[in-house]
Amino acid sequence: MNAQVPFTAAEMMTVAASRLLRNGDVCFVGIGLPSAAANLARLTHAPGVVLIYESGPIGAKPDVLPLSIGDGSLAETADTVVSTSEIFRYWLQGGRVTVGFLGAAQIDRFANINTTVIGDYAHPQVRLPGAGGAPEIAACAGKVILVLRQSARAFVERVDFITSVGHLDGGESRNRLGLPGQGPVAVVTDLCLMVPDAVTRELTVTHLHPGVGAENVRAATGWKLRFADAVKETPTPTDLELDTLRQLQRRTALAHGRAPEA
Amino acid sequence: MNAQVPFTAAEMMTVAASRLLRNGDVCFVGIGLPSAAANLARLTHAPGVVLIYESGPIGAKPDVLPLSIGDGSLAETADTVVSTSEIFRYWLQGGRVTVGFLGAAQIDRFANINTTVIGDYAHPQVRLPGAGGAPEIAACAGKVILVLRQSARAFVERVDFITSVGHLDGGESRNRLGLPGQGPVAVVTDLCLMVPDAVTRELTVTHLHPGVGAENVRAATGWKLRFADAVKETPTPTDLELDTLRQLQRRTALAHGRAPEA
Amino acid sequence: MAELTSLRAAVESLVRDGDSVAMEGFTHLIPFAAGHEVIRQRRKNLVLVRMTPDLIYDQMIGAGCARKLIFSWGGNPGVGSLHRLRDAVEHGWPHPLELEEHGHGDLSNAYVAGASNLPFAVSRDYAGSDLPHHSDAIRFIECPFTGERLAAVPSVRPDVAVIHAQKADRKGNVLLWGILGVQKEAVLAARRAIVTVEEIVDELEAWPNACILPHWIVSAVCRVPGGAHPSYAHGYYERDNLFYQAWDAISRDRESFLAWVKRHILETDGFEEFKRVLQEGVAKEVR
Amino acid sequence: MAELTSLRAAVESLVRDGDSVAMEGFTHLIPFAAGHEVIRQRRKNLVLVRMTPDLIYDQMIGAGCARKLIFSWGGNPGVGSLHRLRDAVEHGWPHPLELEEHGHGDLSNAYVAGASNLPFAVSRDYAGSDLPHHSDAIRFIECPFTGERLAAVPSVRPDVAVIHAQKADRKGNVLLWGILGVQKEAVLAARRAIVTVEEIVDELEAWPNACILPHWIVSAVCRVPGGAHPSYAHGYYERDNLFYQAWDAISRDRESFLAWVKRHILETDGFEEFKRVLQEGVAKEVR
Repeated sequence: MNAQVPFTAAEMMTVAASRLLRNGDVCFVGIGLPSAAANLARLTHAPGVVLIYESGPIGAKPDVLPLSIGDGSLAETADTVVSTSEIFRYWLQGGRVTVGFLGAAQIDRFANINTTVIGDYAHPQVRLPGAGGAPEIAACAGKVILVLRQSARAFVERVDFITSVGHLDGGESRNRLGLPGQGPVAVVTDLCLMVPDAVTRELTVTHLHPGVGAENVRAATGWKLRFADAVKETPTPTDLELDTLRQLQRRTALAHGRAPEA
Repeated sequence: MNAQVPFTAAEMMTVAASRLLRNGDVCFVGIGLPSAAANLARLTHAPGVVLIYESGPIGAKPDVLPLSIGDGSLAETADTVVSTSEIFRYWLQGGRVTVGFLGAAQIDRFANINTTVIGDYAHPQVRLPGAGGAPEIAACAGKVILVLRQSARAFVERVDFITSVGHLDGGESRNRLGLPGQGPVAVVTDLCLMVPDAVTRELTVTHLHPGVGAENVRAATGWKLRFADAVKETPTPTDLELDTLRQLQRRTALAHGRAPEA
Repeated sequence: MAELTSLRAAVESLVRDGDSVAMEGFTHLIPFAAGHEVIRQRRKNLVLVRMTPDLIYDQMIGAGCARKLIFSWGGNPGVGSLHRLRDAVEHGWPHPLELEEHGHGDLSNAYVAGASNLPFAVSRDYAGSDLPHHSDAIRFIECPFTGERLAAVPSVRPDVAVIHAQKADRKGNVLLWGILGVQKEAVLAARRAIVTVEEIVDELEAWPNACILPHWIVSAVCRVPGGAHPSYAHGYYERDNLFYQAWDAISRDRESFLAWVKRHILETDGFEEFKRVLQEGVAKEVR
Repeated sequence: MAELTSLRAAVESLVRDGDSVAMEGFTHLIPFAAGHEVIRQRRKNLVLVRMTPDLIYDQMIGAGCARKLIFSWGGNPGVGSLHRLRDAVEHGWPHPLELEEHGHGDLSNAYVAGASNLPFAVSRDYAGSDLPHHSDAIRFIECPFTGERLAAVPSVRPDVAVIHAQKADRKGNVLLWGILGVQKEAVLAARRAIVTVEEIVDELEAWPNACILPHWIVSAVCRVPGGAHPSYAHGYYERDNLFYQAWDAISRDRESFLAWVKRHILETDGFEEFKRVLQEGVAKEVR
């Protein structure tokens, strides 16, 4: 049953992202929004989803959202904890991860990701935190789902720096790189859901979240955005989704003294 | 105090080999004779020697000699047990092993080791067990000590097959290979102790075991063997050495239903 | 996803003629019951991979299951030769056996590379050794930073890995401890994996950072108590050193080997009956 | 051989100006006390290596200890930027900081290669990424068997590794558990290693296959209870998330940062006094 109560755009984003995970997925989880969405999926329709965090926990089932990628709650609830080098070599590069769930500071029309610098690399306007595990996730996870807030600053024609490759220059260009993973299959924002076009690999809006118009999305995008022929409305969050998400965030706020992002 | 009781040539060999280990050594131990000698050292003059077995135990302190390289007694008495791949990569190749203690089926005048085939590789007269960990030990251990029974069949002019390199063709030839370890520094047999000549790297007898004459050693060697200018007699086993070795072998026979080699 | 099933069913569906099969266990936890089942189901043309072939592959080679062996040390530990392996190599009986041989470090690295989805592994081995001269599976490369010459080996990516472990839970999560060998790497390097276990429990009760294989990387989990005999299972039973010694005589000639395989494996319907027949034989000897 | 000593003595003798230093710990067990001691002893021109620089390197960079940073993710986890790191990169304060950056998988691989005494590591990273265009530390090689193009990274071989762990015994054998990060690899890759621990015990009472660093690969073991604060030590204390948040304001401008470093590190004689001063500050705020 869909929710009668109001929900925020951030909640819609997290719920929409969580729906993209399947029960059998093995998900390599980035911190923040991806972690909230992945845990929401685990607590609702995908109880069997396996969550892997880059710090080493495999099969983490945290009761509250971690504030950092190596929180104790991840280790305590995991099936096992291995070294960080093993996580990257055996589990991610080894081809055991079906979905990589990532955030980004900047993405472009081919879903390339920038988390390195705004401006010139040698003389950056803003020095961002850097790659983290994203280049390896982008290369090796079976597929990649991106989740981030939409704005014209974040959604740019061409990223200043490709930290982690998406569909590169579109078309067959990613395939030619010979990477094991198929790359981004969806970008979920607080406004809409986009997927790469089957041929050009350009991001294309397929779903608008309830109450969002195409013009809102265009205004929050730094390129001339494509829309699918028949754009649908994202189903509103169900009571179960919304309740579960809010309880998760309440528990998290209680445990950490504050709510994490999303 | 040296032993008044009679001792066997095998006992002399094991005792002589054990004396080459120092208290601070980290020893990568082959099964059989090397394991007996290394554990004798640990139980006598070198209580702090660290024994590493290729199956994964680090700091093994077995009360009885293992029959195989992965006996439970090794795991139970070790400081920790790691995977076999870790043993070879982090501990041996990583440069943490000061001494590799090896046996051999055949060795030659430059202490190259054959454990692969007697005869031609494609059509062997005898198919031997193969390399095991010896090529890596020969390459990467700080130094190598060989212990094996002496016979003209085992000590040949040139091995049929170099499984694990010693001093190759002598002189600077091993150095030119760029291997991390310095290679064999001693060969201990039931007759004598040999070390490579400082310049030619040819094996040279420096000590004859008590009661052994140069002619005995020559007869048990397949090449014209060199002797040091002043060949010494190996000190006979002390009471402590002999008692400790015999008790170790008694305990081993009791535990395994039979005594292992040496 | 791990299916909890019988060993017979697991081998029937997961081990196919012509497969490359890695049955691992370094002295400890050798999956003998599974090896017997492969013989019992008369699999052929297998490429057998294993660091230390041991009795398990001596039996499979003698029984005619293998066309190729990738290995690093093939002996009867603490006893002597593997006579069936030698007979296959030296005399082509029951048929010729192709060998690809490595050192332990090198082959364990090849499993690590396989588990890491890399095509090759790098090591400081083999300079000065004759092994590279007789193998296309050892080559040399240059470090792109220092120019150093290093050995390379192709990764091992078996069709099936088979291991024995101490425990699984009802979902099929597997826990092993003690001497771990390269079992985890073998499972992760393989397309399919069979795990036989001593027992299936409600809760693994594992300690921190324990060696656990999650159920979703394992194809089948089969309860086979004693399934590592005559090797051992840490915490369950000891190595049967006497059997290792007895194997020397059993395997030394073709007739006694064939008689043993017939009576103990081909004419038994599974590992339980194997254990009973073995026990009867021991009782007879004692009498 | 591990010497049981004070942290002050360990840093005095083992960390030298110009050294490459890897202080590791992935969220968990970050060796903050040791980082403070390096600042207190005013080490200069260090090459700092760390996957996730975190507050510990923000403090050391702001305090002027570093000339270069090798890293893969430099943020305040769950909070935002590392302001001192950004100020060094964007404005050269207190002096310019050279960056060598990687992805996590790549840099963890570089530690593995270092621990394995290999000059480089191989991975399937970076095709399509701009990172290789701005770094001489990422190159591409060909597999000698398949011809595939793979990324290579030079190994990390620090002069000193510094980690925090839960326990050591009196010989200096170290036990750690929970999230292990790359600490073991960092210690094995380094020439020297300092380990601070929560407690020193008679017996480690470790479980099978536990992560243990034998005393003979460690240079110094120092008992520093709480030495990972504000990160956490599994089984001992929780992460101080409030401090991570508070750091954002403290570090945002140079003056407040310098005042904090002066009061908490330079004017304290060790980690015990640091903790006391920190506690007083917290008490004052609450009042």
